[in-house]
Amino acid sequence: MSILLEKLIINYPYSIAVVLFIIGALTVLTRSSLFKKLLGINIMETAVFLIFIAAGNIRGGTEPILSEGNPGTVYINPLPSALMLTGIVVSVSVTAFALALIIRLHRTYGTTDANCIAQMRKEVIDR
Amino acid sequence: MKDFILKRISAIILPFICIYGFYVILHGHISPGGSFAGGIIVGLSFIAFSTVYGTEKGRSKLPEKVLIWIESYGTLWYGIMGMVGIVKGVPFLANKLAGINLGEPGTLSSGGLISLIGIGVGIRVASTMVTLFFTLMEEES
Amino acid sequence: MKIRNLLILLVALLASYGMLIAAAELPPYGIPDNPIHNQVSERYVNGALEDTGVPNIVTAIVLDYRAYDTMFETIVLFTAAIAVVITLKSWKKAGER
Amino acid sequence: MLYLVLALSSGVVGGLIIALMPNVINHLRKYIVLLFSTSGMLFSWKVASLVFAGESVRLSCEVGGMGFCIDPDPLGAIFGLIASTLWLFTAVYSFGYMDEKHKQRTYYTFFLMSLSMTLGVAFSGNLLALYLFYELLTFSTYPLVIHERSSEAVKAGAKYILYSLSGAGAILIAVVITYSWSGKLDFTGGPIFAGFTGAGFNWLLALFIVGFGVKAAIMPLHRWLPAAMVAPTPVSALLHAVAVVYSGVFGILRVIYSVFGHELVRQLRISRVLPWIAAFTILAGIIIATRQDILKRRLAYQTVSHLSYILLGAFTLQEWGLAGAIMHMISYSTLKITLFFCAGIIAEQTGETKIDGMSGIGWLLPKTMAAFSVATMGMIGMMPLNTFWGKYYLMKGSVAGGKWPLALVLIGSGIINAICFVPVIINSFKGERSMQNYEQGGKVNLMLAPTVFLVVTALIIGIFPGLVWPGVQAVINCFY
Amino acid sequence: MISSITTNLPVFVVIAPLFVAFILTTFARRIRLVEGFVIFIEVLGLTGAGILAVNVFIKNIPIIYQMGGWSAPWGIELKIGNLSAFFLLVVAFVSVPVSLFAVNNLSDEVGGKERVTRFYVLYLLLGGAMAGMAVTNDLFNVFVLVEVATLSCCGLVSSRNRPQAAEAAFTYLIMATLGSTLVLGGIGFIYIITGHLNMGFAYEELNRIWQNSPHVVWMAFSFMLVGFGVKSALFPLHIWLPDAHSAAPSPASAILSGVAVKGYLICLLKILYRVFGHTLMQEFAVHRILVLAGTVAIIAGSILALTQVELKRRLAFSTVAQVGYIILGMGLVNIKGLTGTLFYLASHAVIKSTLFLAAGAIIAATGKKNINELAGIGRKMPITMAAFTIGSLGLTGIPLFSGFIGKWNLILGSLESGNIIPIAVIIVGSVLCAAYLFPIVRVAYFEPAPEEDWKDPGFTQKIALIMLASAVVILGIIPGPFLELAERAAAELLMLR
Repeated sequence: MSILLEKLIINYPYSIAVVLFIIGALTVLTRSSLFKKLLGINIMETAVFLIFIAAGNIRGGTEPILSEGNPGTVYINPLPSALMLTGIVVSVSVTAFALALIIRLHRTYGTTDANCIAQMRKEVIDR
Repeated sequence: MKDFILKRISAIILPFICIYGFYVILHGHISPGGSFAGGIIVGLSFIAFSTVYGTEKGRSKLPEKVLIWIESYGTLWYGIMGMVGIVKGVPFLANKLAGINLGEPGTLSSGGLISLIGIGVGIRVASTMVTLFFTLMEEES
Repeated sequence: MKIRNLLILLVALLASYGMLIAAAELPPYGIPDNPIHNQVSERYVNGALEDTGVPNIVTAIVLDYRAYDTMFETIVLFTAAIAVVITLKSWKKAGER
Repeated sequence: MLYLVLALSSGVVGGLIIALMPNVINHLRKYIVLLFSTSGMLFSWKVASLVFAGESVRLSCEVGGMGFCIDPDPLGAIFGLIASTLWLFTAVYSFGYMDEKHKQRTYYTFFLMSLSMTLGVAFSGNLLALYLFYELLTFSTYPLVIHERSSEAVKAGAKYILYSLSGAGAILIAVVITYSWSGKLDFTGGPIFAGFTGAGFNWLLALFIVGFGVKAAIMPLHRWLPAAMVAPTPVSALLHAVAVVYSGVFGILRVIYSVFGHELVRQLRISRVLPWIAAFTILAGIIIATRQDILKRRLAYQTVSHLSYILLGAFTLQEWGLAGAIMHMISYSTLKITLFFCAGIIAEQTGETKIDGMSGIGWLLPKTMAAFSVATMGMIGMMPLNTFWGKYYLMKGSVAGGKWPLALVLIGSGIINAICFVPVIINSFKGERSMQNYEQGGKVNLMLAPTVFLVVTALIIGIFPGLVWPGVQAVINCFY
Repeated sequence: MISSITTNLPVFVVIAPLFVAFILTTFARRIRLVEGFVIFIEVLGLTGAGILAVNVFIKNIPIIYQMGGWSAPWGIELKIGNLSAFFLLVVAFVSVPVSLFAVNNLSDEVGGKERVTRFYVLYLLLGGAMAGMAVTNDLFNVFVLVEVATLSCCGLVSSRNRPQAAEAAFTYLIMATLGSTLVLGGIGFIYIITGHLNMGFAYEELNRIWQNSPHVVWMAFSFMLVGFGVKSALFPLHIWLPDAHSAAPSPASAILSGVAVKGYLICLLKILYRVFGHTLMQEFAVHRILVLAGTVAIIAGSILALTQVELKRRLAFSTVAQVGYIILGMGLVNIKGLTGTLFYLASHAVIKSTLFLAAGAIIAATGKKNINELAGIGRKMPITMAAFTIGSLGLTGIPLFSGFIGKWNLILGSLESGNIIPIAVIIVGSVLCAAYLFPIVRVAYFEPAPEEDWKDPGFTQKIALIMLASAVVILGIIPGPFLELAERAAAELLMLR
C-alpha cells in the first residue's frame, strides 16, 4: 500500500487526473441539471488531456520550439501537445453543440433540469 | 448595451486584438501559438464587438452568407492544399515530398504549405466561432 | 433514484481504485527514458526542421506529420457549426416560406 | 427429376396463381385448386413409383454456401403419398365446407402452399432441406390456423408459431452440431453417424427429439395442438391430424434411421427411455381425451395419443416395429381425417360441437355417423380395418424388442379409445331430432363424398393389407 | 491521371463525401442540385469501395497508404485489408439506398430547404467518418473520426423538428462524449506505455512489454470496452439509443442503426484484435466478458423490444439485441465466430436499414406510430410491407435470408470455442425476434384495413426499399465472395496470415 502511495505521489499528475476524471463522471451521472452534466463532461476531458500532457513532459525540458544557439536544450515530447490541441478543439465543438441543444430545450420546456423535462415530455404534444 | 466608455474603449482596442490574432495565425509556424489560437483571437474580437455594439451590428459587419462561404471554402481549402500532393503524384497532404520549397527556416514564408494551411484554418476557426456565437445568441424566430 | 446514485457511487469507487492502480503503474512522471520518448518523438524533435522547415515542432506535427488528423479536427468544428445551426435555426416548414 | 420439381412446385404455383388472380374470375378458383392439388398428387405418385422402382430421383443445389438436397427415399415417398393424396380429398371437402365463407383467397393460397412445404419435408434429402421446409411449413400453415381472426384464433396461432419456432431452433442447434461432428448432412448412403459412438449422442438425440417432438405432439410439448383446433375443420383434419404432425413424426423417424442409424441408437442409454415416453403419451393423451366434451378437442387429444403409436414403433428399433409404424402412419391418417370430416359435417349441418348436444344426430345424418362409427372402430383397432394391421405389427415389434408391457399399453389404449368414442356414437342414435330447426351450411354432398371414399379405402386396405405391404417392405429393406 | 486516382483511392473514398459536404451549404436553396450531388457522390463512393474491395480480394494483400508520405510510426497510415474493404462495401452500399429514400421526402420530418441541405451535409460527414474508420490504422485518428461521427449523428437526430429530438440528441451527445472520452483515455494508456499510435507498432510493443504494467493494460481494455460499448449501445449502456433512433428522421434512423453503430463496432474490433491482439485478449479473459455481455444483451434487448408498442422504438430495441450478437461473436476467438460476426454485422446493417426505412414510409403515409394501428397496411402498401416482411424473416434467421448464414457461422464458432450457452442464447434470441417482429407482419396482412387511402411511397423510396430487400435475399442465397471476404477478414484479425 505504501508503495502504491509512493508511486502515486511520484505520478502526481496522473493521480490528480484520476480524481478529476471521477469527479467529472460523478457530475455527469448524478446531477440532473443539463449544464452540470456538460461541465462534468468537460472536466472528464480535461482530466484525459492532463494525462496526455503529463506523459509528454520531461523534467527540465523546454517547449518544443527549436531556437538557434543553445544546442543542449532538452525538448519535451511534442506529440502529446499536438494531439491535445486536436482534443481541445473537439471538446470545444462538443460543448458548443451541447449548449445549442440546451438552449433549444430551454425554449421548448422553459427549464434545464433533466427530471423536469422528463416529466414535461408526457404533456408536450408533437407539433 | 448603452455603456459609452465601453464602446469607445472597445472601438480602440478591438482592431488591435484582431490584428494580433492575424499575427498569431501568420507566425504560427515559427513562434508559440498557431492557427487555432490565432483564429480564436480573431473570432473573439468580432464576438466582443457584437457583444458591445449588439448582435445586429455585428451581423452587419459579418453577414451570414460570408460566414457560410468562409466556413465551407475554408474547410475545402485544407483539402485543396492536400490535393497539391496528389497532383504532384505523391500522397495526400504531402508537403516536402511534393517538392515545395520550404523556404529558409524562421522566416514568415517558410514551411511551404504549412503556412498556407495555417492561414486557412485560422480564418475558418474564427468564422466558426463567430457563427456559433451568433447562432447561440439569436432569439426564437 | 437513491439506489441508482448508490450504484453509480459504487462503480465510481471501483473505477477509481483501478485507475489509481493503473496510474501508479504508469511510467514514472517526467523521466526522459520513458517508453513514450521513443524514436518517434526523437524523429520529431531532431528532424522536424529539415522535414518541414518550421521550428515550432507542435505546428510541424499538427500541420504536416499528422495533418490528416487536423483536417478531421477542422471537420469536427464544421460539423459542430452545422449541427448547432440545424438545431437552432429556421424552424419553418418548407411550405411556409 | 422433372416430376420431382413439378410435384414440389405445383402447390406454390397454384397458391401464387390464386393469390394474384383478379376477383372477376373467383368462380374459377375451385377448379384451379382442384387442378393443382391433383397435379401435386399425380406427380408425387409418379415420383414414388420411380423411388420404389429403385431409381434415384435427386435434386441438389448450393444455396448460401450450404448444400440443400431433395432426394426422396421409400419412407419419404410414403409420407409424400399420404400427404398429397389426402390433400386432394381435403380440397374437395373444403369446397363443400368453405362454401360462402370469408377469406377464401387467403385460405386456398396457403392451403396449396403448405402442400408444397409438406412434400418438401417428405422428399428432403438432407437435414438442411428438412429444416428449411419444416420452418416454411410452420409459416405457411400459420394463416390457416388464424383463419377465423378471432382473438382466440390469434392466441392459438401465436402459441402454434412460438412452439414450432422453439422446436425449429432446437433442430437448428442439433443440425449444426451434427454438421460439426460428422461434416456431412445427406441421408443418402446410410446413416450419417454410421460407425460413430459416444455419450454425447444421447444429448444430440434428445435435442432432435425435443425439436421434432413439438410438431409430433409428444406429451409435454403437445399444448399447441388442441389450441389449434380453432382452425376450420379441413385444416384441423389435414394439417393437425396428418400433414403438420406427421412432419414431426417423420422427422423423428428420419433422425433415428437416417441420421443416427438404429445400431447407434440401440447403443445409446436414452433409447431405453424413449419407448416409455411414447407409451406415456399414448395413455395420457387418450385419457385426457375422455374428459373433453368438445368433439374436435377430443379428437385432437386422440391425435396426440395415436401419433405416439408411430413413435413407439420407431423407438422399439425392431423391423416389425418400423413396419407397424409405417402401417399405422398410412392407415391412421385415412381414418382420422374421416373422423374430423364427420365432426365438420356435424358442426356445419347442426351447429353442434359439444358431444352432449349430439343426441339424435345419428338419425339426421346417418351416412356421416356410419362413417364416424367405422372410423371409431378403426381407432380402436378392430378387424377388418387397416389400423388393426398397424397395431398388430406394433405389438409384434414391441414383443420382439422384449418390451411386452408396451403391447399391453397398446391394447389398453385401444380399450380406452372405445370408452372414449363408443358413447358418442350411442348417444348420437338416442332420442329424436328433426332437420327443420337447423340452418344448413356448406354443401353436404361435397363434404360427404370424400369421407365415404376414405372409409371405403380404409376397409379395402384392411381387408387386403398386401396392397400397401410392398411399400412398407421397401422402407424396411432401406433401413435394415 | 487514372493511375493517380487508383493509387489515391483509399483517401478519395474518405474525403470525397466530405468535400461535397463542404460545398453543399453554399447553394442550400437549390435542393434538387443538392440531392443530385449527394446521390452522385454516394454512387461514386460505392464504385470506389467496389474497386478497392476487388483489388484487395484479388491481390489478397492489404493496401498501405502513407498519409503525407510520412512512414508508419511518424505519420498516419491508412491500411485497407479485407476487414476495411468489407466494411467499406457495407457502408457504401447501405448509404446509397438510404439517400435515395431521403430524396424529396424530408420536408415533413426536417423542415425547410436549408435544414434539409444541412441534414445532407451531416449525412455525408457521417459517411466520410465511417469510411475513415474503416480504413484508418492510427489510434488517435480513430478518436477524431469517432468524434466526427458522434457529432454528425447527434446533429442528424436533432435535425427532426420535434422537441423530443433535442432531448434525445442531448442524452445521446452526453453519453457518446462520455464514451469517446473513455476511448481517448484508453488510447492514452496504450500510447503512454507503448509510445506508438500506429496500430501495428502499438501491437508489437504492447505484446512485448505488457507484463511490466498489467493493470494499465487492463484499464485500457476496460476503457475501450466501456467507451465503445456506450457508443454502440451494448446492453446496460444502451439507454440513449431507443430515444435517439426513434426520434430521428427515418433515413437518419436507418443510417444510425444500420451503419453508425457498426462503425464503432468495427473500431472496437480493430482495437481489440489489431492493437491488443487475441493472445492478450485471452490472457485477460476479455473474450469471456464479450460473450457474457453479448448473451445478456441479446436476451435483455429482445425482451425489452417485446414490451414496446411503438414501431420505431421496437426496432431500436431490436438493434440493442442484434448488437449483442455481434459482440458475442467478437468474443469467440476463432475464424468461424469472427466470420459470423462480420457477416451478421453486414446483414444487420442491410436488414435494419430496410426495416427502418419501411417503418418510416409507413409512418409517413399513415401517421400511425403504434403497431396495433397498422391493420391492413400490407394490402395498401404492398412494396413497403413486403420489404418489411423480408427484413423480418432475415432478422429472425430463416434459411435463404442473410441473417441465417451469420447465425449459422456464429453457432459453428461457439461450438468450436466449446461454449454451449451462446448457442442456446442465439436460438432463443431468434425465437424472441420472431415474437416481436411477426405480430407486426400479422397485423399488417391478416387484419381488415380501415377505409383510408394509404399509398406506397414515391418512386425513389420504392427503389430504395427494393434495393435493400433484394440485398437481404441475395446475401442469403449467394453470399459467395462476400462470405469469402469476411472469412479472410477474420483470418486477418486472428493474424493467421
